[in-house]
Amino acid sequence: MNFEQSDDRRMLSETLRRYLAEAYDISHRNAVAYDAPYHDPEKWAELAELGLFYALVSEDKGGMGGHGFDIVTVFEELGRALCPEPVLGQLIAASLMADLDDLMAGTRYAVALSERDAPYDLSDISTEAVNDRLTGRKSVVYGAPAAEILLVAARQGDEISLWEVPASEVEISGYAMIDGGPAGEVFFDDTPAKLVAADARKMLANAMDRGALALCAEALGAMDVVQDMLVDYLKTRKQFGQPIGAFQALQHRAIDLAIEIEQARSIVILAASAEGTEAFPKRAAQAKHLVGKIARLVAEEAIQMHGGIGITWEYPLSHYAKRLVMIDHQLGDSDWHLERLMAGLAAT
Amino acid sequence: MNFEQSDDRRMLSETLRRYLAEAYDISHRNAVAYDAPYHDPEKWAELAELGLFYALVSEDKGGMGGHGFDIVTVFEELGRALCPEPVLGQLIAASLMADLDDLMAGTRYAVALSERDAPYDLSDISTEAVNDRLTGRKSVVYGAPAAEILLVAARQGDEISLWEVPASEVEISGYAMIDGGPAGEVFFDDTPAKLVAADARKMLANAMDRGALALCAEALGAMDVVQDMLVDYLKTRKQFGQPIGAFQALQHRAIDLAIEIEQARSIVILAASAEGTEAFPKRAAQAKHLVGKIARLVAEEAIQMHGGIGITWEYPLSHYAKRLVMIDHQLGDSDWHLERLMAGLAAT
Amino acid sequence: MDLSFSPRELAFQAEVRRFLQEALPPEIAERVAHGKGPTRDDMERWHAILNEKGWLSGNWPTTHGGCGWGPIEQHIFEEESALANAPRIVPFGLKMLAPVLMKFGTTAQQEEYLPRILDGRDWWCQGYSEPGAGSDLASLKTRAARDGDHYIVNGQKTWTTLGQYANRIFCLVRTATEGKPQAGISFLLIDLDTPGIEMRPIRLIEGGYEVNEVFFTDVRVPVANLVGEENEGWTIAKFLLGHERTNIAGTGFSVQALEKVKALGRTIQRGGKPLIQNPLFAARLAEVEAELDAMKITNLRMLSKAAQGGTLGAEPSMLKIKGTVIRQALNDLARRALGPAAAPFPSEELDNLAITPAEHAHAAADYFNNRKISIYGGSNEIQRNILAKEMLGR
Amino acid sequence: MDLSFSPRELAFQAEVRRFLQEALPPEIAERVAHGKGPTRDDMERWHAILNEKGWLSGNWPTTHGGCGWGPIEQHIFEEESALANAPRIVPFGLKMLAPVLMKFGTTAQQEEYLPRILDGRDWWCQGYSEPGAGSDLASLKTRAARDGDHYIVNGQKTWTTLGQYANRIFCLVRTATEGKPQAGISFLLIDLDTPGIEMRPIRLIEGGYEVNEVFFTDVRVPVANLVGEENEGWTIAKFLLGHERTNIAGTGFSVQALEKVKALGRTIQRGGKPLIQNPLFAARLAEVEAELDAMKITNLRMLSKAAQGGTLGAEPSMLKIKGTVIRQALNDLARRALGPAAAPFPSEELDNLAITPAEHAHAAADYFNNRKISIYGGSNEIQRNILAKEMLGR
Repeated sequence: MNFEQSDDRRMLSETLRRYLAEAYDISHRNAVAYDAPYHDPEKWAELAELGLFYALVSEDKGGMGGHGFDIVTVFEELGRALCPEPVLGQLIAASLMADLDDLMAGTRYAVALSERDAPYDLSDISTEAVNDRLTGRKSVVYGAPAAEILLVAARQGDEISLWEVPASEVEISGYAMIDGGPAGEVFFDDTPAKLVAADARKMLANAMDRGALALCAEALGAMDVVQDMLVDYLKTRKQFGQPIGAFQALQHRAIDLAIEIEQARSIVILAASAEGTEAFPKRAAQAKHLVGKIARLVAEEAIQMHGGIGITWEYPLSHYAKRLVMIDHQLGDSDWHLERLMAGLAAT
Repeated sequence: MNFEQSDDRRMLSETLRRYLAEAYDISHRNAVAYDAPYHDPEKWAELAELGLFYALVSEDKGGMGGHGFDIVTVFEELGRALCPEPVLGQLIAASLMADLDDLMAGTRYAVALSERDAPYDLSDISTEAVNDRLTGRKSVVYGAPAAEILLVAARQGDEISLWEVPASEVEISGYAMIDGGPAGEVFFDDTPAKLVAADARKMLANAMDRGALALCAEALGAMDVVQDMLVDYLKTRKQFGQPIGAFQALQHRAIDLAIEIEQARSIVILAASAEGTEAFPKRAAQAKHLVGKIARLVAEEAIQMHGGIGITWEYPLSHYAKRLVMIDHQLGDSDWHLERLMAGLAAT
Repeated sequence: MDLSFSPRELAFQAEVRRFLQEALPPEIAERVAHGKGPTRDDMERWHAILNEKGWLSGNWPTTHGGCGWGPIEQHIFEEESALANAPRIVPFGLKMLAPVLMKFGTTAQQEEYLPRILDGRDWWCQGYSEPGAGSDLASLKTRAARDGDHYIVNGQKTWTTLGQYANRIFCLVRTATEGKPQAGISFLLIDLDTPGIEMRPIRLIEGGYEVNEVFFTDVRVPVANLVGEENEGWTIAKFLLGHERTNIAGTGFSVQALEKVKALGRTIQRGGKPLIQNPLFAARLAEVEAELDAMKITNLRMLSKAAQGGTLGAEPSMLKIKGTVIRQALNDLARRALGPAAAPFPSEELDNLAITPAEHAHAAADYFNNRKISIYGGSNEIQRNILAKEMLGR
Repeated sequence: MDLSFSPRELAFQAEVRRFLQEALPPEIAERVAHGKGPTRDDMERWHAILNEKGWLSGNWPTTHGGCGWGPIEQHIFEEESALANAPRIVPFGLKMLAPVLMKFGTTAQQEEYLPRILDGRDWWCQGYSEPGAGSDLASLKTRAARDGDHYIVNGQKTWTTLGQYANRIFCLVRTATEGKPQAGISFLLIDLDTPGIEMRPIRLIEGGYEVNEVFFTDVRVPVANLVGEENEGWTIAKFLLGHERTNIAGTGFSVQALEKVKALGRTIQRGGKPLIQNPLFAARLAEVEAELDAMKITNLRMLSKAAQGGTLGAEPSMLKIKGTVIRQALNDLARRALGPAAAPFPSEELDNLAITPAEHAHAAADYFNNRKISIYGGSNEIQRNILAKEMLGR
């Protein structure tokens, strides 16, 4: 039993932390996160040079990582820095394709899965592939306005298939997310596409679980920052002649948050360790469920204990809080993953 | 709009409160509640003389009450005193029969509804009526070992029918409930019975909702007592040189409880006001759902804030706490009633 | 026990409904319903319409030309207004300053300011909180030093709601530093055109602007603008904090939010079925509906007591806490129901994409913005402290 | 990162499992599983069996004849024991007094008492809390006044677990009243046969007996029974409070409780289907399972740190809080799953009625009794205070 990070991952983590802290100070972060293309292409290139995308790819595909704990290492740091770069799409794409050289070099991918009436469950999608052409609409595709290549899930006969389309050949309406970063509507109208996999259901499910793990780790990184902000605020903000951290009601609530954050950390570790095994779907669902709840609680409680300052745009907490809440809207929310767990129980 | 009790009900309430406080001081209450017949037949007779059962019956059937607020008035006082008398069976029976003279005079009724695999939902019962004879087992029938007459729900063809059987002609295994008071297993084996209603489903549903309202009011009365105990304890118990009520974390939790108790009071008022109208099933379900949750919370939090003393047999709080928790096990628990509400929403 | 309104109250309710249906411009109601308003213009138009009807001063006593509504009429008006998506009346002049002037102001002050509040010539805002004095209001530092017929005001106020539209501000200022912090506070009326005042907007979490910082540098305020006695401002502050009684629970807003969530549950499809048939969603919805239905009764119990002249103790604080928790739970449910569709940052262009039904495009923004309701006007923690003092005597 | 046990640890786990299977009397395991035990006799039998195996002293260092297990071995032993429904080792002698004697006791004390703990001649109980000194242990009042070679002890202890079976008690007593309350406390060993001691059982909420009050009236205790220095007992108390590290989360008990609830969900029929298919039940079960799976990792992280010699700060208090919350949630779920069948007061006669599966007849009693776990050993509120001090420096 050993809960230490490997040396390689610790180095990656430190490199990323140093780079991101400098590259994405909060004012630059907000400047790029809310204006088209809603991220910073120059910094994306620098991240590629740092080898970020190699960390998401296994050695047998030419990368230097790709395991659960690599995903966690990378996304925890992205979360700490509130980095708006659409790395999530890159990770999901990396789980879906055979040739990843371009991806590792920094070609931007977005994976178009969700639709208006099928936000989380691929079984419900209606985008259709007929004769190597796609028709339909994908909604709130993360990274879409920044992407060079799209991977698209579509119904073909009874199967869920996967397709590749250059972003330039599709109509994309991009916008910022409320917590910053790029997303968009993607419209297919008899659009030519290249088949990646005719029966992609299993592969997609696994890729989405890896994405869910990444989002959990991102939340964990952000929660650690919020926790530090909160502790600092409780120690320094004075009301009624005392630091507000002297008030026992706030103390106990802050402690309950700290305990929940440790729970989040543990379930992320558990899910990461299960990545690549049969247990992964259950562990990923547990992680996304639990982290979804905890992240929302941390956001709400941290704001409440900060008072007014916590809901100002200028104070960074508000942006962390938004990210923590909105992470639950990506790749299945806490209830959706709870339903997966319930189905698992009912089947026993 | 007027939230004052009528004079009649106020008098009833005061009379009952005075009588019960004297008749059921906690040591007498515990002495009778845990030893066969698990209630006090002498006091039952006195309650009958006080006219208690007339308050549960409407004027057109010879009583003096029977409305939602009468039920609430009576059961709130029973809850305050932690009275173990099986008045609930009497109330339910009163909602089911035409001739209530014996009932009002004090003949004890128990209503046998639940079965092991059908604790709350009559649709699932398996006790059967064939040729005016009953076969089956009713489980955890409240008041059974004290009853003189049983009313029994049984399946007859496609209908849920209702039957009357003298308790002396049935095998009853009685026991105390963990929170005191009588309950028992009732075994029917080709037992002769008198038909009360061939299609009793609607009538039973309404009687059970009236029972649920009564249980909510009982919980409310008990919660008010627990609240007083807690406030008193917070003011007087000293630790670290101060009354523990000086500690803000406990203050805030006590306040949150007080707010919940007001919510419970309000939903009971709402349900009582709806009794006899089309809205009653929904209001009763809301009340039993909400009160079930709140009563449990009040019990758990009051114990926790009392510390060790709260879980001793000698200190009355423990018995109130048990009653508050176990009320949720009668006539549908908070989840079962939530499911009724969910079904109502889904149907809109 | 009788939970229903009296025939007179029912008639009033019907009258309010009729008026709202006739007088409330639909485009304003739509903006409010969709979370895009009210705009400044909407607020001013609605103010004028209500003034013309004579209903702007519902809470004012008839002796001051008001309608003299009791707590129940006020509640009916506020609830119906919320349900009709009317703009909420900007309370600073009508509901806060006016009662203060009636109770503490001179006849001259009443005659000068009350008509200007009604006809909209004055838009008042509030200068209470400071960066170092939020929950602990008594520690405020903005200084008003006497200089002949004037006070010289220096300091900073914050969280001044809608200050960007206001032309006047009423402030708590420090006129003495001896004794208890509460002792040296005064209540001052300040014209925002006076030299030395700077109003800076504060952007909020969801991207909008509604509160401001106000900076005072050697601002000369006539002594005639003092309300009540010098150093007696804390009495006024307490009067005001305890004054608002009828809309604390915000039941109208919550009822409206609940109906929106229900409609959402029926509209949104998940797995080929309406979301409202999903057990987890339905459970959360049914739970909050029961909470809200209970709180409506708690609210009516308080109003009924107030209408009969009873003194209110704990009730307003309880309603503030439960009311905000319920509204926030409804905002949370709406946001979650939308799934990814709640993620886009609201904008004009987005409307054309119809990612959500139009009335829900601001669901996430509303959720984030409404974190404020458990913070402002005495945070829920402060309310719990007030209640603890009453319940535990400390 | 590697969450699995090492081959050595796995071999140990297998050995523990084998031993439990072979050595644990099935009737004892059944009584434990059904909430009817362990009885006094069960505890003594199991104590003797473990002593014969040499595993009673798992946490003792080899220098004192113990097994010298590290934190991970101890955890494995405790978790497997819980899963096998073994009686929990009575901790007062083995896990509390013994480490105290090893660290603070004289050689004579060690030689006299340690063997008697192992072979069962002494059953120790604990005299810490008093009616006026619960969470605030330092305010204890039981007085030990020096009289030549003896202390004369007067006062009252309470919450003395299993005191009814014990022949000895270790106590915190007051030997001085000057200075800070912590300063005048001493740690004293008392033979319960000494004249002047009365042990009175306290009946608990669910009807059982496990704790006691102990009254001391002029009880003469040899000065030789003092452990450590006079007036230095607080150091020992703190040592003990911080000593137990491996079973704080109680994961074994929770895992076992979870499995029981799952089995219940599969057994109980509702509407012709197993309860586990009911969405609300399944949701609550899946939620607490995720919490438990997470806490198991938190627990292992702490053990791994302890095994590597790291100092533990906040972890034990966090695990105490979360561990009790989870166990109580599982007790709550089991009770609710049973519906009315949970209502009967457990008794011998009831068993024949088979109202519930036998192993669940005590579900409600367990739920009520286990309210204690968030109260004793430093209530969850005290744990939060400890954590706040560490996190906020106050």
